[in-house]
Amino acid sequence: MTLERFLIIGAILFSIGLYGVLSKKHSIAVLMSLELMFNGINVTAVALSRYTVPYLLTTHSGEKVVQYLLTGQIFTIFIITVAAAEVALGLAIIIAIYRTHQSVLLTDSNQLKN
Amino acid sequence: MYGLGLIKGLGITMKNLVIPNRQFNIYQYPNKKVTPWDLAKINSSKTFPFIAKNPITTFKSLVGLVNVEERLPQHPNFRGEEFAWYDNRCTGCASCAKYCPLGIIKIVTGTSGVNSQEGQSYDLEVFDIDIGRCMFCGLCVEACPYDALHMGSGFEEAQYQRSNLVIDINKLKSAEKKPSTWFRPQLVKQGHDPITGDTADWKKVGRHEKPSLDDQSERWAKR
Amino acid sequence: MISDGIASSLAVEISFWIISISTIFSAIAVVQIKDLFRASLFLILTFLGVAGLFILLGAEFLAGIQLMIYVGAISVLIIFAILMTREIEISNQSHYMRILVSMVALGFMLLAISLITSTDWQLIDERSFPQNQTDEIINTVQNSIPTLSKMLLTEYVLAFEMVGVLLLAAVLGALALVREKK
Amino acid sequence: MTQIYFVQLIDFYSFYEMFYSIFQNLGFEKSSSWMSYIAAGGSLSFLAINLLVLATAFYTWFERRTIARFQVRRGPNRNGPFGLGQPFADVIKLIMKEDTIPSEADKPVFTIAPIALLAPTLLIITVIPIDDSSFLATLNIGILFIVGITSVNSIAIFMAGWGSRNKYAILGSMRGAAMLISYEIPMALGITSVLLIAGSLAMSEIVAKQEIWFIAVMPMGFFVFMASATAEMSRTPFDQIEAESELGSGYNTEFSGIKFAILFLAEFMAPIVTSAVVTTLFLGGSQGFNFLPGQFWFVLKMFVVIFALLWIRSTWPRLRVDQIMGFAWKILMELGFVNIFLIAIEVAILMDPVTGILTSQDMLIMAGINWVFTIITLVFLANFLGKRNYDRPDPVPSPLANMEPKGE
Amino acid sequence: MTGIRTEPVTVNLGPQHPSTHGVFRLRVTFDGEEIIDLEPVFGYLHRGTEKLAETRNYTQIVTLTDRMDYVASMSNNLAYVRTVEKLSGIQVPERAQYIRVICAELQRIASHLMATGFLLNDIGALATPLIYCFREREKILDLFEMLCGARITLSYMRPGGIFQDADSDFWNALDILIQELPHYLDELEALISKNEIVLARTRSVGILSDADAIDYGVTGPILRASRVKWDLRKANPYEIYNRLDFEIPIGVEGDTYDRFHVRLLEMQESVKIITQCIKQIEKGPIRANTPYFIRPKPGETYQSVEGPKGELGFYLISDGGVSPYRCKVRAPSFINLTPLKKMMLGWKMGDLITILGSIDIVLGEVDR
Amino acid sequence: MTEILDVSKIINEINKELPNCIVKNNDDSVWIRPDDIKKVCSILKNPQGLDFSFLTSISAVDYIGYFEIVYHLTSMRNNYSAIIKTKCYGRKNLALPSVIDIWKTADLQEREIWDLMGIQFQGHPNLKRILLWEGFDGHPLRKDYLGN
Amino acid sequence: MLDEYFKQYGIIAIFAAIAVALPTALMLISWILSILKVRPNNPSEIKSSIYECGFETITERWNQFNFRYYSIALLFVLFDVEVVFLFPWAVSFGIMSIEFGAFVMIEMIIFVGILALGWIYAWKKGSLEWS
Repeated sequence: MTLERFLIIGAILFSIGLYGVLSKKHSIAVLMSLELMFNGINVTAVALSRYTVPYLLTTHSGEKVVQYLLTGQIFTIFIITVAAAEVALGLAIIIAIYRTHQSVLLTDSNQLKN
Repeated sequence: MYGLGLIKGLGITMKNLVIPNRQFNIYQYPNKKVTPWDLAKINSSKTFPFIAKNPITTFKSLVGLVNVEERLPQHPNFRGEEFAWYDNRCTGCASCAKYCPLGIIKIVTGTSGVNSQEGQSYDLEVFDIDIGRCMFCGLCVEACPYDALHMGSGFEEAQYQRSNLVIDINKLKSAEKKPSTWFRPQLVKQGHDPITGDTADWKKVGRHEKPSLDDQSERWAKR
Repeated sequence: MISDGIASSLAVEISFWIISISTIFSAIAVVQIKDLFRASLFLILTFLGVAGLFILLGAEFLAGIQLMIYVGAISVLIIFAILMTREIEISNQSHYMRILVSMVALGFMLLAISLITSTDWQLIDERSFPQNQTDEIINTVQNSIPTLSKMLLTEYVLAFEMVGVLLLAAVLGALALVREKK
Repeated sequence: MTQIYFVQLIDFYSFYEMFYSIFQNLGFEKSSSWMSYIAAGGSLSFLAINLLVLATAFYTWFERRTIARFQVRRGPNRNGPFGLGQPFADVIKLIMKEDTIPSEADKPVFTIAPIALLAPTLLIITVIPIDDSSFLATLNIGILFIVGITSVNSIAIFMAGWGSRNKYAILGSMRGAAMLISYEIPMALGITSVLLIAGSLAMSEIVAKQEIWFIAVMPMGFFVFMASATAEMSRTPFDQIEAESELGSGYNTEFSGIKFAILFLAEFMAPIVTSAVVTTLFLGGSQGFNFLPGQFWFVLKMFVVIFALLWIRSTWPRLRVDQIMGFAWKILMELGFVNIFLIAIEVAILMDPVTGILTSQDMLIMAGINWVFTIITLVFLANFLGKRNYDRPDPVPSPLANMEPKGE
Repeated sequence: MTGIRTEPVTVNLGPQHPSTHGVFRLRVTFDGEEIIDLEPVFGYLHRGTEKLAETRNYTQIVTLTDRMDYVASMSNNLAYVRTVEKLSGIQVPERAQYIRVICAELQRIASHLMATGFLLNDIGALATPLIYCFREREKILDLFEMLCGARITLSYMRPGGIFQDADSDFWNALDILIQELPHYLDELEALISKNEIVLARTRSVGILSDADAIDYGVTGPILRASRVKWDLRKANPYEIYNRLDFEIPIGVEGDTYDRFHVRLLEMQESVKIITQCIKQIEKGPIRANTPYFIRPKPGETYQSVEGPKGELGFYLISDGGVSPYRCKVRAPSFINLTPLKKMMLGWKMGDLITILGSIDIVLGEVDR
Repeated sequence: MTEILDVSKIINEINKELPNCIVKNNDDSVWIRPDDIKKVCSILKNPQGLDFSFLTSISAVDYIGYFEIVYHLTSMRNNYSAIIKTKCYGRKNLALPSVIDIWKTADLQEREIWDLMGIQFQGHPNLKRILLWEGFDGHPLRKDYLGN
Repeated sequence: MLDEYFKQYGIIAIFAAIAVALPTALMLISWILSILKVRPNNPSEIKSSIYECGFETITERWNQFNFRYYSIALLFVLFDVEVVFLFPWAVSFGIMSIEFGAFVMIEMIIFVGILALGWIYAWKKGSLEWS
């Protein structure tokens, strides 16, 4: 039960982010929604590593067990850093597009089609 | 060595914090908080007996609850408001009104009908000075041929309405005469100091005579 | 045990609900509010809520990182970008496929929730641990930072260095993109 | 020990026990545990916040008096003895003042901004150990918590500036946000050098490891941390957020009444909180001589730090915004990194390979090396920068003017 | 690096702004922090001094000149009465000339102290140097009070001399001041002009080259900071300046630092001048025998003195009546504002304030 | 001592290049035809010639019948000064060439003269009212200005 | 086992709640005082206009601002992430260097070196210059 509710929160955050990503016109809003998705995944990862049994748990020594328990956290650290890189680059691209097209709306920037 | 300037600066501010004679001359107008030592000095008794006698006052003054009045120090030359005007000297010649750059002195004279043989044929009916527009340049005082008008020494004449700032003849007559020594060498000679509350009647004020060169060298010209 | 710690305390329970509800509400606000600046403020609130969830999950170091990077850096970056581009108040709009997309998102959410609830999770309890080491493990989990750093610097050292490279690439690219050619 | 009395006064558990017994007597046998927990935590927090606010009120008085004295003035001296009633008079005045909100302002953001600025500043105090035990909470990630919480400040300043829709305010808050984020890095670097020796993020551990105060062990770390902390609370010489001569009043231009009071409170609480952090990290926390309790030493050290800040504030002018940024990114960053790796090498060499303990003797050796390093670096840097920026030739009269007549 | 093209924003600095030194208004256009355009707006303190002067007689105009540069009324008085004396051919007694020079130099010190203090205040030194400067300035104002009963608007000089001799109080206080002042000035210099932050803020900021300075017609410390060695006290000695020995300090490149450093050095020179005057002064009359209503012959004259802000000139035209036909003031603060744009473009907002501070304007004189 | 340059030298210098532009002269000042003022000024500023690099002030005087514009010039290198004058007749639509191209210091001073005396300077890039506000009626330093 | 842990964070949560509640309460008090007519509340058009030295605002609003702020923020993100890795490294540096020797040190030097490249790039390209 305790695990499930964290996972549900993660799923809800992810879906809200998904909705934002798919429906927003403003590209910065899309990026913000993307951050919501990242956060949902982070919550899920930490909760899973916290509550579920690593498959080798019983056969390893204590230190290893702890490491398995913290694997989700490690992954989350990397996700957060990657998210930082993603936001930096994404926003830079948005600004670069804005500079040439004077618009941040995704619906307006369709020169990639051609 | 660069960077020392910053540290030197710190040193200078610290010097100003610590050394007492760097203190700015701040006068806590209109009253100041006093320490027991000052209180003893004011009551002209020795410090320790005073403290022993008045422990409550001492404590109060230690926590800063005792105030004494403090005037701003002024030079007797200070040309302030509240003109000192002597009606027995004034002939109503209106030199002052003529000299005033702003024309704020209003003088109306009429025949007095008395003592016409003795020259007092004029009677001052109106003598208004609109202090609200006055800039205290003192040209009227400089102009007065009979030393009837003097600058005052006060500066606390704030009013709620502009119309109250006009000094009329009755106010001028009834006001306490504390003339400034500005442009009145004879008052300087007497050692008159309006700040300490010296008043001067019209006889005491004397006449403004241009000092001779010897006088100047004695009194003013130090070198 | 670990799970007991959370389950046992009513206060923790209450705070969980407060945190999760406020998180989800602010997440909804992020996608619903018109003013983009306010939306970004709600995004920050979501980040703070997620940090609270991390604390509930015993990952305090992650909560600190969440504060530092998400709240401190990424949101500042987003706000800067919002203020650099125009159309702040009007443009957090959805396009015409909004309803369809919301159906998709809702469907995904329901699917995920049904999957989550239907799965039989094998949860950690006392029996999972080697008997003799229970206390030690618990202690290490409580103070996880040395272990985390050890893992970062040994097992995940390649990832660790690659993150550096990734970040460098991202920032170099971003700087190059934003610069104006003369 | 004399400390016991104080410890009991502010310790969480004594509060807890007190409330526990009260609730037990009242008949809440089952739930008295968590009720007394909340009651104890709440009352202690309330006490702490009010103490902090009171301390800030006192601090504003202290700052005004001290700076006035530096400036050969007198400072507030009318309200109450020594003017001590001044802060209360100010507060009452500000509450009674009209609270105007600009019509164009983003009202919710404008209203929340003061809260968002005050709350993080207050929160920092929770993890600071005033005595051996923490005042409120002992976190494993103590210092990380502080670094994370302070980063909320830049958002709050943004909210204040953006919410008021005033050009000066937005300019001030943009500068402020840029400056705050710039100086967060050197501050973290300064903290990292402490962590290398302390080996823990918990504040009480850091205090416990200071057999020799870290200011003596790593003067460079102290310098870096202090400079960036000064910038973080935006005091001279880094006070770009307000910059009253340039921006009117910076981000709080439009605030009035109680909102201004809260902003003001947050702004003046920052030195107190920062000095507490500095005391914990570098000045040995509550360490001191035994004849007085640790809290006394802690507060004394805080006073010393605050006084130093005031001294600097009353002496030095303000740097320009690009110079401030340059200082953070070009000088403090380098110094911070060099300092970190130097200390890391020292730690690796000096640390006992078996026990992993640094004795105070080791720390003395480190202190020696670091002082020499710090002085040499700073002198070199000052001369290098000075030669480049401040050296200039003697004046040469322009040929375009000649006061002696040339003759016809 | 130009960066992304951003919208310039136009900001009003003043008239209600803490650091525009009065009711002066600047419409500044910023790109980020950088100034890309600016326009000064004048006239919030315009009182029509020149028009008023046409309806006052020659003595009464002295009181109007006080109100122009109200931190340096002595210099204004001196410039005006010199012009009237020249116009009507009055010979001034020597003692009066010495006292006038002493007053003018004291006033120069007072004005420069204020300028320096406010510049530091603009840089952000939290008023500490300002208050140290004011502490010294107060002593000078006390001297003026002894001399003529007023502290700011003095009206001390009259065509033909001064109206009242200085008495012994004044000389004693002046002696003490002259002994103390160099020490305080040294301290001031150590506090501010050696401070690295001040150097970083002011060096090479707002440079005005020597050719530009002359072209833009700036005078006073700003001109001298731009390496132009031009001081009317030496170039066109009036009163008794040719009997005195003093230096004309100049700057290195004409930046903000030079402008306030020249002022600091000039204060030292002024102290020297006063010391020499005290030594040389002799007893004698203080006012030529002039009528109150002066009626100069029809004609015109332009006379100028080196005021604290620059060349302060009066151009008087007489039609033989009791008041001038035309009284034109060459106000240094006003003309020194001409190169504002030249000095400020491309600098940051913080520099704008310091450059404006280093020009040392007084709005009473700018708007007249 | 700043000397007033002998008027004959100025006349010679001007006549070398622009004869017939001098209307009259007296002991210390030279009257120039208003149309030629700009050319004369550039001659006087010439560094090889008289080198009047410094324009001390521009004043305008209302003589009811005509306006007189007075240029006080100083040569900083040679330490002498000169006065150049010009006359503008009429009361309306007065115009003079601006000397802002020659001395930049003319900027604010010419604006002030336009504001208070109502003499337009042709070629001035920013000839607006300076001390009074836009839309002020009249030019108050004129002798016939009566206020409201 | 996590009781102690949650107690600590519980206090912080309570503290945070009170820290938010206190300024809110102050604002509420002020608002109530305005209802009770103890403090004035007479907004007018002039009073609620935006301060711009006594003038109407000239340009409408600050729409975009300078790129330099953004480049600073970009670099900040870079180094903030670095700090995140620096902290755990510093905390366990002593223990780890006993175990692994210079390896720990070198790792971090490489990491910092990689990020320093970005810093140097920004410096060389003038992103730190602001002019």
